[in-house]
Amino acid sequence: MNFNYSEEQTLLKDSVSRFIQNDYDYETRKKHCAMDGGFDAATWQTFAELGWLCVPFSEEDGGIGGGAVETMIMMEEFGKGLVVEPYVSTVLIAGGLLAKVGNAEQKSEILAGIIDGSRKLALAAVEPQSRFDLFDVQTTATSSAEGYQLNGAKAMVLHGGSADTFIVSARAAGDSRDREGVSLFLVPADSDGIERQDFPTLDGHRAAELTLSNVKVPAAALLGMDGAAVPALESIADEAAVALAAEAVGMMEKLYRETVEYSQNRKQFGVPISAFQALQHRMVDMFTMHEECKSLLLRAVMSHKAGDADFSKNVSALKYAVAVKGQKVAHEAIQIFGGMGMTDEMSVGMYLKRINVINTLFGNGDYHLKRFISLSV
Amino acid sequence: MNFNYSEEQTLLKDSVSRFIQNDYDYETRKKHCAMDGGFDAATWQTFAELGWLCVPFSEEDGGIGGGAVETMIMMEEFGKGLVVEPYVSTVLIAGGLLAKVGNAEQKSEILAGIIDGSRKLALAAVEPQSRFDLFDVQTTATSSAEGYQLNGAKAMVLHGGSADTFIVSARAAGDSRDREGVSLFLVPADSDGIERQDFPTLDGHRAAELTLSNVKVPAAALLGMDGAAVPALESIADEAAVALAAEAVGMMEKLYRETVEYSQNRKQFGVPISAFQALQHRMVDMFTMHEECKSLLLRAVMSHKAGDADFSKNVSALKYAVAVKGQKVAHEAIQIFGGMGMTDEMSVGMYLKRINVINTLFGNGDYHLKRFISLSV
Amino acid sequence: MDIQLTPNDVAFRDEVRAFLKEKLSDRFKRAVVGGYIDKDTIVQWQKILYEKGWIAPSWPTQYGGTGWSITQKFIFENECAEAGAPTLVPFGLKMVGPVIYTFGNEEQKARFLPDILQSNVWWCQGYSEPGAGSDLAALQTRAERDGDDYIVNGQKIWTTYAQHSDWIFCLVRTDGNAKKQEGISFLLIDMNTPGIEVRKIDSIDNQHSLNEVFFDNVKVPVANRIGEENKGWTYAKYLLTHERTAIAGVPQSKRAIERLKQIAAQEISAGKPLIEDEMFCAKLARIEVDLMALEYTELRAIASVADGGAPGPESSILKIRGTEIQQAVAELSVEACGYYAHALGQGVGNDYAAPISTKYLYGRAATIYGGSNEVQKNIIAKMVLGL
Amino acid sequence: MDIQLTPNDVAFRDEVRAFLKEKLSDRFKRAVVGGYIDKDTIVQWQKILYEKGWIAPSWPTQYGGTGWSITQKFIFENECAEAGAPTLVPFGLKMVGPVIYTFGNEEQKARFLPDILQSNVWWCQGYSEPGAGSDLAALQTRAERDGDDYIVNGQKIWTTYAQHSDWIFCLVRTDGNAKKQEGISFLLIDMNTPGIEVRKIDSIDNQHSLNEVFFDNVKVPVANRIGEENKGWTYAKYLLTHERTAIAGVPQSKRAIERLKQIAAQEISAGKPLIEDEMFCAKLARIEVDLMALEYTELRAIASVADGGAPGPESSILKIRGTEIQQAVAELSVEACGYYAHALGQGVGNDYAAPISTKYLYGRAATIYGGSNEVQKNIIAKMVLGL
Repeated sequence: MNFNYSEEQTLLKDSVSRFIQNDYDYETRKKHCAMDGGFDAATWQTFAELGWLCVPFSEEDGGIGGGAVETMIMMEEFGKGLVVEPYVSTVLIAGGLLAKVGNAEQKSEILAGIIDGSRKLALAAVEPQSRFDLFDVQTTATSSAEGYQLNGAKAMVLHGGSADTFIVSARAAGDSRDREGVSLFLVPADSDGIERQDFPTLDGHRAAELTLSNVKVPAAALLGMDGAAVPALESIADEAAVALAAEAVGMMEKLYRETVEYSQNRKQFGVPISAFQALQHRMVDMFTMHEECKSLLLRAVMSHKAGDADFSKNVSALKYAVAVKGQKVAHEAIQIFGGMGMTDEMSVGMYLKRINVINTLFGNGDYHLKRFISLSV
Repeated sequence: MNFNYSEEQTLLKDSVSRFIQNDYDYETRKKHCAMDGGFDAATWQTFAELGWLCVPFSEEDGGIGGGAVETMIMMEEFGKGLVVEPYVSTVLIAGGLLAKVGNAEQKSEILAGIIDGSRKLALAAVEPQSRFDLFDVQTTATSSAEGYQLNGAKAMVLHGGSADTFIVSARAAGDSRDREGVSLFLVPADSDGIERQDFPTLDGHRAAELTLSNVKVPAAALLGMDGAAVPALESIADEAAVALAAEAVGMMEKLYRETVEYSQNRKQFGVPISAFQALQHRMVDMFTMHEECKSLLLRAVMSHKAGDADFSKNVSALKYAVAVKGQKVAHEAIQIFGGMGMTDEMSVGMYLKRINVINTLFGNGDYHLKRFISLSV
Repeated sequence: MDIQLTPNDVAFRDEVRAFLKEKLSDRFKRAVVGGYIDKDTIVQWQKILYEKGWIAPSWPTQYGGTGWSITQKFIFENECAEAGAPTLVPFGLKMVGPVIYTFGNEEQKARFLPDILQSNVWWCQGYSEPGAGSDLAALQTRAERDGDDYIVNGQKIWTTYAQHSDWIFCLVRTDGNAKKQEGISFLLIDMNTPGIEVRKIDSIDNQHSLNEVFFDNVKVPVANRIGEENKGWTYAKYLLTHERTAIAGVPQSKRAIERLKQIAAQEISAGKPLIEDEMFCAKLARIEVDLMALEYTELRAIASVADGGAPGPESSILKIRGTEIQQAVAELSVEACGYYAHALGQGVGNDYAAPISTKYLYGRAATIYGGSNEVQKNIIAKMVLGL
Repeated sequence: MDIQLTPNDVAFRDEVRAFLKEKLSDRFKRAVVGGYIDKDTIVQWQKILYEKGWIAPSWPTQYGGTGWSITQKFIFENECAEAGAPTLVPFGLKMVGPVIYTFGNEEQKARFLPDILQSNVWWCQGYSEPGAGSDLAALQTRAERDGDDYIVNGQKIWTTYAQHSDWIFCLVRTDGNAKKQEGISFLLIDMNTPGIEVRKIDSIDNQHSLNEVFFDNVKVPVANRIGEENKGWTYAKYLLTHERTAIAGVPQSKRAIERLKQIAAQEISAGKPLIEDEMFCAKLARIEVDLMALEYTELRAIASVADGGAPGPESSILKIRGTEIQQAVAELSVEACGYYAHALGQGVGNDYAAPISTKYLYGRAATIYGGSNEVQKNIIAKMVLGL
């Protein structure tokens, strides 16, 4: 029984950590946010060159067969650096989904492009009414002689503005909240009938709203089995939730450490505010909440690795805890930073905003608490 | 707009407060608990002589027409003194119910006895399965030529062991969770077919379990309208809930004040523990929780006085807040008292136990939070 | 014990309501709901109140006050907030105005008060400095005497609306050798004086309300000093302890909860309106219960002042609980809005989400400014509990 | 990274399980569920473990230990707790025993250790005093040298099981002039010595576990002193920092949650089983999530020790969160039992309610003893966060 990283994992951690330390300070990050598409294309190429874009893919698919541990390692560091490049949306979610349900042709066509950094994909699965239920799909897929025709609206497509291809969930059969009847389609972003509105989110990332009007795709665009997409979507959602939680855990660590450091330098009433016992105990609580979320993260990662039946339950425990404790840690950090915590000069407020966004992605605290309860019966 | 007591109210408060101060210390209270019936009959007579037992009754019924304000005043002081005499069960609940729905004959027969201290009544409305739903009645009332015959089990009859008469809720018609069909009956405690088991509760009070096997009462024993008892029961439950909350608010005041005082005297590491900022802030939180519950108490009392439609909603807000904050204040008091808080030598643990009992009487925190939600729609 | 309004107060309340019904047009209400309000709109509303003679209820009548009882002032503030009127900018009307009429000389009163009442001149507050936050008396900005002027050098921070302001009232150090609270003077400074620079602070809500103000050899006539030299701390303290009825923000929180309920009725979660979700309702109800308590705590404080007494110990919790409740409502509102709470695009999602987020983020400051909640707890521990 | 047990550890776990299946009879399990266990029952269970050779896994093998790895010790404790075995009384086996074999002389080892292992002699702990709780070193009980004896005078408090004990290990002041932590010695005292009086402390759970112990000119042979005079603080500190794997109480809390779920399935609320009530389930789930975190935090600590390192910073939160979770489970259990949680009558209501209440009330002490949670936070602030 050990929680040590392997040699390769340690190298990976050091590599990402060093990059964040040396090349990704908060000012750099701000510049990336302001660039076309909301991230730095050159940095993305660096990620490709450093081999980070291939980590989660099997060797067969051109990757190194990394698992949940490797993803956790990278995401924690990305969290500390507030990385805005579309790693989660393109590599983990879209790439992960392709690897899971794509056929050989689809994989060979696209995964290589993701891995070498030349292609960006985005999953368009959320709809305005669906909130956290990925089976709640009103976009329709009508099959025809030439393939399919898609109609509907998609919401909060992460980094949808810079994607060249969407993976669109659409309903081939059934009512809008049926678990059966949903299919996935690979849709070029420049297809006729797609309108996209690209917009920034408060955390400096980007998302897009899509409307699809009679968008035509060939039969070969079908990804996975017709009408059976929900399990794959929910499976990738669980994996993405763990990755995002890892990002949040990285931020929580940074937040409690930076708060401790700030409190030791900030003087009021002639002493560093770290001397005040009430603040000390609250910083201990921040530390504790980080350790708890870190433990739940390891638990979820280990159960994924072991293929345990209770993986989803562990994911919900983790995502719920991060929602509550992550936000609490960030709130406390701002309070202890005082006025400085309210400024964009410090990154502490940006951590809060990113944690809040993460809390809405793939289910907020209440959603996961309810799912935890239903999985406990 | 003022929250000042009238001259009479101030006299009442001073009278109860002085009695608690001079004649009802914690050791005396312990002795009362150990007496027959779990309270002191002589003290009860003193209550009668001081005119306290007649306070809530109308002048017509032999009382002084006191209202929710007077009850609050007395109950807060009783709370501070941890009074075990059956004021709530006999005067407020049974007496209140009689005054509300009794006919002239029933009132004249019994209320005078309550007021002069010679009679004790207890409401037998709870059943093992009913929890907080007073309409959930399985005890049956079968009418016959001579009157009624009662069968069933009653739970947690407050001070049932010392009562000479029970007010029993029984179902004349309908299913066990129907709101219609429940009637009230005046039943002498020594009736054939009543078995009672008297037992102490953790807070030093007493309660009894009753079983009724073919208990016969005359037609004149019917209290209020046949089959229509639920509104009266729920109305008295709301009033009792406010009275018990007032008792809890009195205890919360005592708890925060005694904790402050103890912390100033208890030395550790060479200083009074009141010097530790983390404890100071927690005692401020205790003070704050008391003030909040006090405000909600005043709100409920004022809305009762005004006959507002939102009285029940105010009661639920109060009872919920007392459940959560009352217990929290008591837990914090024990923590700050340290080992001494764990002993029966200090009254702090008894306050916790009494607050916990109050939290189950007439609906716990969750029950009232749900009722608050349903009344908010 | 009686919380019924007297017939006079009822008549007064009805008068206020009728006034608001007539004058508080939808334009003002929409601006309030939309989040930050532009200066013009606020000024227009303040001028309407000025014309009615209701702009400064707390001021003594000889300076333009209304002569209302505390209950009437409370009714007025409550009705305005419940009706959704813009909040008055406090720096002139509630801060420097009272200092001027209490400690200023006749010339200062004549010169400054009318423009404050008429909203002709905007003020901002120069108290906080980078090294002096909760520990306000640690301020370093110094003013050195040079004939009939002071030469002011230093820096102020967190200066709300400095970018809109014509004047700033400042605490400055006039005696560097005196003890912390001594040696401080209270100066009124024209923002157009050479040597003043206002720099925007980028804040987490992406709005512009906070600034830094730099003073580089700024010449301020001694005639602009309030009261005596080195006595500024006394005047500032007066301000901090000055009757502040609306500190708890009860009607604002009530409105925010109403808004949240409307949003939760529109938002769909798990296929049904969010407002039908018990877990959500429980969170909302907990906040409502706290707000109901706060409302009565405030009434108790008002009543005890109306009765001629000082506010009781219960009043000390108004700021702490008021700001905590504001934050809790804002957090839950953000949660209710789902994804779109975090979207910055024009026309993306529902139009109610963006102001909700801005309010939530800016609202994090509520527990920091005006004496942080930690400092408030220290004060209660000492002054109320005697610890 | 790997949390799978090795085949050896799996085999070991199975051996423990088989042993428990055979020896842990229903009588023991019922006693554990019922609340306080009588001395006889505990002794019987401890003797079964002794006969198996498993009574003192942490002791060095030459004194009767098992030679297990930390993982094995963890597995053993976990399996015992999950199976519902009685908790061992720690005063002999986990407290004074290790002090004796580490700092005692050969004669002391030979005289005391076998009886501890065989549960022939019961020990209690004489540390706390009325004026020395969290500030243990402030103790006042003094021992004055008189030839080959010490004469002990003073008072100890919170002495668990003193009424059952044959011996007490005490910290006493042997040099009143030295600094607080110096001048303290570690004495073993026969409870039958004249001058010792044990007085029951009535505690809030209505059970008898706590006592005061008074020493009135109690004669204690110098031969009963552990180690050097005035070095007692060192030995006591060793005890406090001695490896304590089960401090988080994870399996106990797991069992308490299972019990709570059974109760909630039986209790009827609003006409249906309480376990179907979402508000109740949400409270329960929040605790379960915290416990899942705690379980992994403990595994991380164990793994880092097993790996040859020291426990990481995460281990510092085990006591705080462990006790908080225990209390939270107990509070919710009391709530689940409804009225009957508070009934003291024999045969009144369900039989599960009374032990639940006792556990809840006695459990309030968990955050007070063993270094109060406030002291733990001070330690983390200083030692882990460097504040």
